[in-house]
Amino acid sequence: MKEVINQRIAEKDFLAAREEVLKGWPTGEDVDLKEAFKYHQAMDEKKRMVPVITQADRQGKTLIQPRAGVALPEEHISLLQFLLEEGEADLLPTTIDSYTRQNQYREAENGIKESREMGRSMLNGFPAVNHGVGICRGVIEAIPAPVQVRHGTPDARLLAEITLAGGFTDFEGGGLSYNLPYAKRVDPADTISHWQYVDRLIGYYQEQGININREPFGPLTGTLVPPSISHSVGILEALLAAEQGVKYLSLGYGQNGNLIQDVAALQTLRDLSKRYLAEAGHADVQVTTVFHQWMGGFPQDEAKAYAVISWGSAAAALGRATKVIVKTPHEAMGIPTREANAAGLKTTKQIVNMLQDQGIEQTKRLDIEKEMISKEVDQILARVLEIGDGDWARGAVRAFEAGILDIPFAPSRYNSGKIMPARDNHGAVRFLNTGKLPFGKEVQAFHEKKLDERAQFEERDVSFQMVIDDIYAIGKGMLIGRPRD
Amino acid sequence: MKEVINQRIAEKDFLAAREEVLKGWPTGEDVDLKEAFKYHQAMDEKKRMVPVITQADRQGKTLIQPRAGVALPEEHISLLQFLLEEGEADLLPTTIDSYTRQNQYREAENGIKESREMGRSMLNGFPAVNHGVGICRGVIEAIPAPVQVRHGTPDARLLAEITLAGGFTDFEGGGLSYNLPYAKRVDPADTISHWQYVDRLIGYYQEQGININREPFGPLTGTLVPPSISHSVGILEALLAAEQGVKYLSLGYGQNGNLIQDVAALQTLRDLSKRYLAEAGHADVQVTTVFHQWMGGFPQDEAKAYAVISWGSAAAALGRATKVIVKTPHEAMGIPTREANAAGLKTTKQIVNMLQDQGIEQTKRLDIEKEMISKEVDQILARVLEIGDGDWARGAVRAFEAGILDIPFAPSRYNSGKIMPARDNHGAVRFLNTGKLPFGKEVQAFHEKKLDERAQFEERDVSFQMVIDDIYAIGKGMLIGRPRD
Amino acid sequence: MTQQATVVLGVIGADVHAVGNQILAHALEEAAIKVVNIGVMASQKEFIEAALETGADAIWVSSLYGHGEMDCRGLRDKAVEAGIGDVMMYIGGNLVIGKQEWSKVEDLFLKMGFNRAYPPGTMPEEAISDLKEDLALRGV
Amino acid sequence: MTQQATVVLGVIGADVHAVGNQILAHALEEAAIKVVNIGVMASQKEFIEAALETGADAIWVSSLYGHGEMDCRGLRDKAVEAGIGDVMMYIGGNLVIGKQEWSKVEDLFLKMGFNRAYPPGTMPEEAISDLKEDLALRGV
Ligand code: B12
Ligand code: B12
Repeated sequence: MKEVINQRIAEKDFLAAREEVLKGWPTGEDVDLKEAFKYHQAMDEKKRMVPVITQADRQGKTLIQPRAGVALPEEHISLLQFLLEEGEADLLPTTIDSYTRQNQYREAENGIKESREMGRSMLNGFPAVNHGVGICRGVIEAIPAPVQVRHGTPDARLLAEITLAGGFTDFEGGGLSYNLPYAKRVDPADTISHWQYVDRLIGYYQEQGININREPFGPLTGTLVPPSISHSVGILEALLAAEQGVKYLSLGYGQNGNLIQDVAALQTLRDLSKRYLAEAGHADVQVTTVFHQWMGGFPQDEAKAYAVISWGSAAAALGRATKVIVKTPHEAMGIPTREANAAGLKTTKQIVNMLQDQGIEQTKRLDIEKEMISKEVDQILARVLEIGDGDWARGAVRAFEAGILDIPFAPSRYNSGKIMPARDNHGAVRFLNTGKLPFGKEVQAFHEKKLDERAQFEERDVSFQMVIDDIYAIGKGMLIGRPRD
Repeated sequence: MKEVINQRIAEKDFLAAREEVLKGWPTGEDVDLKEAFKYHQAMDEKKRMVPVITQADRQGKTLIQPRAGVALPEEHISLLQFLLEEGEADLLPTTIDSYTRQNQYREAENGIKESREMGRSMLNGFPAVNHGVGICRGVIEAIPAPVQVRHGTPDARLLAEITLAGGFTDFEGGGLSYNLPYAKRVDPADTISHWQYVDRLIGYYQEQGININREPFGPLTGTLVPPSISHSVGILEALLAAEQGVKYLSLGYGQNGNLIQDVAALQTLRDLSKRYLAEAGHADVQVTTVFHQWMGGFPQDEAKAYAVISWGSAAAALGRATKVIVKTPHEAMGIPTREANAAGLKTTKQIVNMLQDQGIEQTKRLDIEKEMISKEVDQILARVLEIGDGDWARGAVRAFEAGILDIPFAPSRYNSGKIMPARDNHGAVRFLNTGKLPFGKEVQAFHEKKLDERAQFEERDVSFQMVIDDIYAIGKGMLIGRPRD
Repeated sequence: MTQQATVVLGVIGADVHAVGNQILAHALEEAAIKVVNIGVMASQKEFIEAALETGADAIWVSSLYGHGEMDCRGLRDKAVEAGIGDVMMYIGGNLVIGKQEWSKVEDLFLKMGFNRAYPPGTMPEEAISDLKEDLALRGV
Repeated sequence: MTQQATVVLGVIGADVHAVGNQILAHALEEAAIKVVNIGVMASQKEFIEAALETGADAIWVSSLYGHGEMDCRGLRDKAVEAGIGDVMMYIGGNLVIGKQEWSKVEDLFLKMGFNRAYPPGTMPEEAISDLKEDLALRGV
């Protein structure tokens, strides 16, 4: 594997690579870029992600978006229609199945067949590659709102080709965020390079005046991820995407549950990413924010799940996220029925509507949180750039190798897995173990103090048991995993 | 009708009145105070309201309590058990039916019969008077948690006699809060006097060392009640109760929906009532607080109802209410099934648990809200005392007559009905019309400015249409009733 | 409508829910209908007397608190006895105790002699337009 | 238990849910059981090979992402082929797509050859105590 660097892919290399990529599955043949440009140019603005979220962002509104995808096109369309009408969704997704995410198109094909036979979806998402450009367009044409591709695919080149040509106007993922939490043996150097392709493809559309939105996957493993970790990853992916010509970015963050920390995270995500983009010469890139309702283990009980959904919606609205990704009351059990999915949306809509005119004040505790997040991100990213000899891509790869960047609970072998998060006495997520993160003394001391506070309150030592208790806590009706009495 | 004054009922007058009261329905005969004292003295502390809420208040915890009551004792007990076990309620209620509330014991008797015949509760609550002391004790003995009487009864003397002798340890209501929103033609002078009796009865228990908690009904009509109105009523009832020897008070407030206003209301309710009680020589009275989840029209959709329930729970927890009274996803439809009731509780429990360690900062906006509420209450209560020639009871009666105290949407002929509330541009409830409330210029100007701000934003005039829109708003998925586009 | 219609409006029984009543009164007036609002806690007798006195075209009964079933029995008979047996009678609110299937609840109240029944959450405009239609059929 | 039991632990198929796997590993170790954790994205072959190599008493399969039904078919046969047909096999997680009646799901997986199946939300302690029981019966 040749080393990746953060540099725009040369046109001829890109075109050569495209030829290979499109051979990945027979449906690749149908991708005709010129025709796709025309298709996009003729699309209604209301179906395009960029104008819709840009307007929301200007108005300070928080839009709502579900996750949803089933194997068969007719059913997928009817599902999305239902979520739009009954669920009052503002934006729609097409969640891709796990086989497609692993480029296992043959298994996906089986899944389609079995689904037809069994009369229910045997895939956990929509196999867009197998369906191809035409069927994707069928989805887009049936839905009078913007539709985004959501997945978790380390190598999403073919998926991007097909779905963009298919009329989708937003694409989730990134070379880090769709690798480390979603793969076991895939080299980040490879995924960065594959995602440079995806970003270049979007840059290519962009050069035709076709605005496609790009969204790095903020929540990573969804489980007690400290904001500075996901921010660092998000900002790195933003920088890499911008370099390939992407102009519209939505950066994401997964709720942790402490309101002040969550609002601080949303505000710093916006500010920091804009600063880093500007410093890298991309001041013209638009940044919006995405808030994910709690991404870790959910309560089994539906009434309790509604509470978790509501509290996530409240944090999203008070933190002025541009959009919020919605969970459902079935979260702990399985892929939701359409009714459960619509229910999660309606709960979210009600909260977002009730809170949109309230706002939150810039308080001292909020300032402190923001300052700490910013310091941590700056310390991490400074080391990333340094170790990358001034190159963000090279730096990212080496940083994971060295544990300078490290994602809690990530399954990837390329992740150090040395850091350990735990909640402090107010429920904010802190570092119980900072591993090899390049934090200064002040940051270290801050986290230690916060966890000592909790340990004292709980009359037990700071230990891995706290982490386990915290992992279970929300699922068991709490925020902080206090020792059971 | 002789004039009421705020003075402890003389023992012999009280005992004479008791004889009459107990004749109100045959079950009155079974009330034997001495025996009741012994019964209470032998009760488990865990079943008594005062120790349980006192401990919660000290720990800064918010307890949860449902509304619930059905016609037949067996079913009522099994309902409460279910809400305790499945719903995780901390405190339990016994909600009394509407016939009993109107002292229509004959209709209640019919309701009991019909309920037995039809196999479902034909009453909207538990007819405690008809059931009598023995059956009440059956309820108390079956439930291992404190149980409160909740009703809406202008003349609750017999109800209090029977339920207290029946082992209940908390009694809701008051001469104003259970009259103006709950009656049409009942003179507040009468209800104050009837509630002085109830309070004296509780004082009587208190003198035996039996702590009974008393809770004025905070939310009044439940519909856009400005905090200073409900606070003034609550403080007046607290003063009247304390005069009769009540030592434990929980003062209530119904959520309005704007977080800052709601937290400010909870904090001022505690501070102001303590101040007024102390000034009246009752510094030894304990005050805890009760937060009612939104008491006005609810959304029909259950998913949306969960959102309203959650947001109420969040405000209760962040405002450190001692307890929160819980709504259910069936609220807009009818009396909830036990499952729906438990669901509302579980949603509330999850939120309260997740927020209890978070707290809220004392910000500038919060300070302003608190200052305004305090000023308004002080201005109202100063006039009440003045017009009452120094007597709170006389003042209260005359204040309602003169519109110095006025409850929005109240059905009572003794209420002026001149004031009109509406939400400001952030959703806080303001006065669109202050009627005859004795507000100074600063207060008047504050409310005008707030509503002008909204009017400007909505590009329409401040008018009654705003009030109508606001009444419907939460039911229709919003907080503020914006003009429809 | 050729002449101004008159509606007697009230909340029946021991029911004190006043907010909807106030809004209904306002909405009827806005629709140029004369409203005789007898308010909350109105007895069957009060409804009938008010209708008699004002020669009302319709009686609008609200019941929110759950005792509607018991409170409304016999209202139509009382109207017949009073010689206004053909007065239009609508009912709305939370008519029975608990969340029940609407079609059954509607049936129950239609059988009791109401001309129309409305489920929770009905907007006034809907019923007003029904009323105008019903009265137009009668030539009011 | 007389000797230390060994469990092969892994998440089957293209499934990357790693959190539960890490907690299970920890809990088994705490219970003095030897854990061979093959981690996420483990194929049937990897499970069988690991069990063969380590002489494992049991295989604990997790499937969270919904493709469990397709991913697990034939696992018992592979064990039989490999000569370890009687190895204890447990499965847990979110086994099928969507919220389905547990008894049916359990049936499905028991028929597939698993000795025990666990619904979402199972605490490790519960399965560990079952395992100890099952192995004790076998004299392990
Ligand atoms: C965190 C999470 C993620 C993270 C995972 C990060 C990582 N790499 O670990 C991310 C965001 C990456 C993710 C991705 C996806 N996820 Co996911 N995820 C979750 C979530 C919210 C929590 C899982 C978790 O960590 N729980 C905490 C741990 C401690 O519990 P656990 O995993 O359940 O394990 C415990 C028990 O189940 C039991 N147990 C487990 N296995 C076994 C085995 C045995 C033998 C025994 C005895 C016990 C046992 O013991 C464990 C410890 O207590 C669940 C929903 C939920 N539970 O709330 C969805 C969920 C599992 N995910 C789901 C899906 C569909 C996906 C995606 C396909 C699509 C998507 N929505 O993005 C991808 C899949 C990618 C892939 N190829 O696998 C679905 C599965 C649907 C179904 N089965 O019908 C779920 C249920 C959510 C939902 N309702 O839609 N997910
Ligand atoms: C506010 C309220 C109160 C306030 C009322 C203050 C007041 N004096 O007005 C207070 C707190 C005092 C109260 C007390 C009680 N309430 Co209450 N209350 C409510 C609540 C939350 C809102 C009612 C409201 O104002 N809605 C807004 C207005 C605009 O809507 P509306 O009243 O529904 O009226 C509209 C439509 O229904 C329709 N409509 C109504 N009547 C008619 C008639 C016709 C002909 C037509 C065409 C249309 C129509 O048009 C109206 C205008 O749009 C409802 C639940 C809900 N809806 O969310 C419960 C509710 C009505 N209350 C209920 C109950 C049980 C009570 C109590 C018995 C006990 C208690 N829980 O405390 C007492 C009853 C006292 C009594 N004797 O009546 C129950 C009734 C249960 C049932 N039917 O199964 C409800 C449904 C709550 C519940 N789910 O338990 N309540």
